[in-house]
Amino acid sequence: MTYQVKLPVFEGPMDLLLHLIKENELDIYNIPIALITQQYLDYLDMAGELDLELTSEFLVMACTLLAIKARMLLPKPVIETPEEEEIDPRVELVEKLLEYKEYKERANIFRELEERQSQHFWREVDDAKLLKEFRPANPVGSLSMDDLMLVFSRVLKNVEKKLDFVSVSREEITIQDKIESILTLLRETPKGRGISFYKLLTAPPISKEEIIVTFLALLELIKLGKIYVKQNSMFDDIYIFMIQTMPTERSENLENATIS
Amino acid sequence: MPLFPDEAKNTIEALLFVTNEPLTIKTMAEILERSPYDVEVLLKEIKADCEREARGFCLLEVAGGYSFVTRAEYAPYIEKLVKPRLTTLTQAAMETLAIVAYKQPITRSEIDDIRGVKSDSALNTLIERTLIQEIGRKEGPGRPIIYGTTQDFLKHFGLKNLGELPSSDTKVS
Amino acid sequence: MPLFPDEAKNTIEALLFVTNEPLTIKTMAEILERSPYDVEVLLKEIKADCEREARGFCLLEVAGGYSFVTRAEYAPYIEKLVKPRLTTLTQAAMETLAIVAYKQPITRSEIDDIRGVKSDSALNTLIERTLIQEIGRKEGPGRPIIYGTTQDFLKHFGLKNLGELPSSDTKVS
Repeated sequence: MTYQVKLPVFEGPMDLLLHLIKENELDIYNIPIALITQQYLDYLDMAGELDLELTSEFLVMACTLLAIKARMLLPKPVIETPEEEEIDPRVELVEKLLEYKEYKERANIFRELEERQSQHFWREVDDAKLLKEFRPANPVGSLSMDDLMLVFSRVLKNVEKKLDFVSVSREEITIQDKIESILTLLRETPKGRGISFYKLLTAPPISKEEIIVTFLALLELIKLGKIYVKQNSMFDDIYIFMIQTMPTERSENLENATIS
Repeated sequence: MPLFPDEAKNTIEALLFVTNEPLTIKTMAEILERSPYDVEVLLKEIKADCEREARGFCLLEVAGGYSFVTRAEYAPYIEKLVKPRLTTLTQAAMETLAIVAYKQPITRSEIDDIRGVKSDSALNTLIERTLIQEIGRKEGPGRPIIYGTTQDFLKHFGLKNLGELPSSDTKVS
Repeated sequence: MPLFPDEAKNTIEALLFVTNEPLTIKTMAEILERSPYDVEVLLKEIKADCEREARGFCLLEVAGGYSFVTRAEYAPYIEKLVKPRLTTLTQAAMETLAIVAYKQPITRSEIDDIRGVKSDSALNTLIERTLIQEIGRKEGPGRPIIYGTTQDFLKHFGLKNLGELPSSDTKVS
């Protein structure tokens, strides 16, 4: 029997971030981005190990955090005029977190109001009884046969929609799948040639979620030491190369390299 | 822990207020955890209160139980309030009527399945409006009641017979 | 011919008895053929009567009107009689509802943006529970649907009107 690890479930990336800020007793206006990013990624890892389904928004936020972290690590540009203050890369995120926090708190007040109101019961009104007493001259009002047919078509459409909803499940691409497909692509690429980062991310039909998953798969492959990337100059396309681990392949690769 | 008499009386009032169905002494005694005799005494008090204060409603002993009903003298005012509601069909009633019209003969649970919600109250108002009626029972387990439309239904929609129902894929101009 | 004050008061009681939608002062004034001011005075008296006599139900000012509802202290007994109330809203639905309530009119993507996640299923739940509704379309590219809260929303949370929305430091008594 496997033992169960209790991992809190969050409504979304903002909910998770607010939880981490609260747990670490951090100042929301001065978030230590490196620490938060690390803890955030740790949570995603744990969730992944537990097979918790995380929406793609969690991955988008991971990228945002990494981007902010990178911008904070960059050397500060020389400020040309003293009035021109540098904008803290965290500002946008903090503002969004504060706004979300406000609504989360209001949701809690609504929950209390709901609880209080649920103690009061409305009287059940039975129109069938009132109809016995006050019989209208025309029991169908202004309803025509055509209205009735439209209502019926709509009801039938709703039934079909519900059925569709049940049978169609969304296809999720996992990072693991993407890793496999990148490795396959690399294996099919002639030795010594890399694949274009730009092409990998723009090959149609690719969704926002898939771009993010691709990006994270690449990061993972670099971490695992399976690939390396090369860029000739700034803003140039980036090329991805497989790191050959089999000794024979390595020598082959070297040979190719010397020939070319 | 049993309630004090005044609280018990108010609880009975609350129970009678909230439901439209007559409540039996037995039901009320069980909910209040008091004897049926106690409940009967309290009901007499509630009845006396309503008479003395001439409220807008009174306690009526009807078949099998007690029920709050509005006083007859206020019926003209109540009619003014509920008339607009009674002359128009609710969304639920419209949907139910449409389903019965096109799918008859049909059982209550088949209607519920199509609508995805319970249709009891919509069915009852349609029967009360004499637009649908019970037309028999289905063979099989439970022998559920089957419903169909009435002559009044045809009359109010200006149809000679059910064959004149427009087909649901006919374009309406 | 206008009614005597006591009769008018009882008539209002009777009207409040036959509907479960909050009644506006305007509607009651029209039915009774009295001034809105008179109706307001009588409603205050009814409210005082209910409080003083500690009846089973009380007068609640909610969703732009008035309604009789059972008193909170009798809820445990009423729950034994009527079917359990609807399940409470999920955290996602409650957050979405809070955003719609304060930011209405608002589009789906504006809600997604604040929550940082897709809110489709939360929105659908809220529409099914008739707590929010489509109130139109926004001008501009794509003309997205805009959402707002309903009367049922005010009823569900016991609010008189949208001006009464709690601020984030409100304490619920």
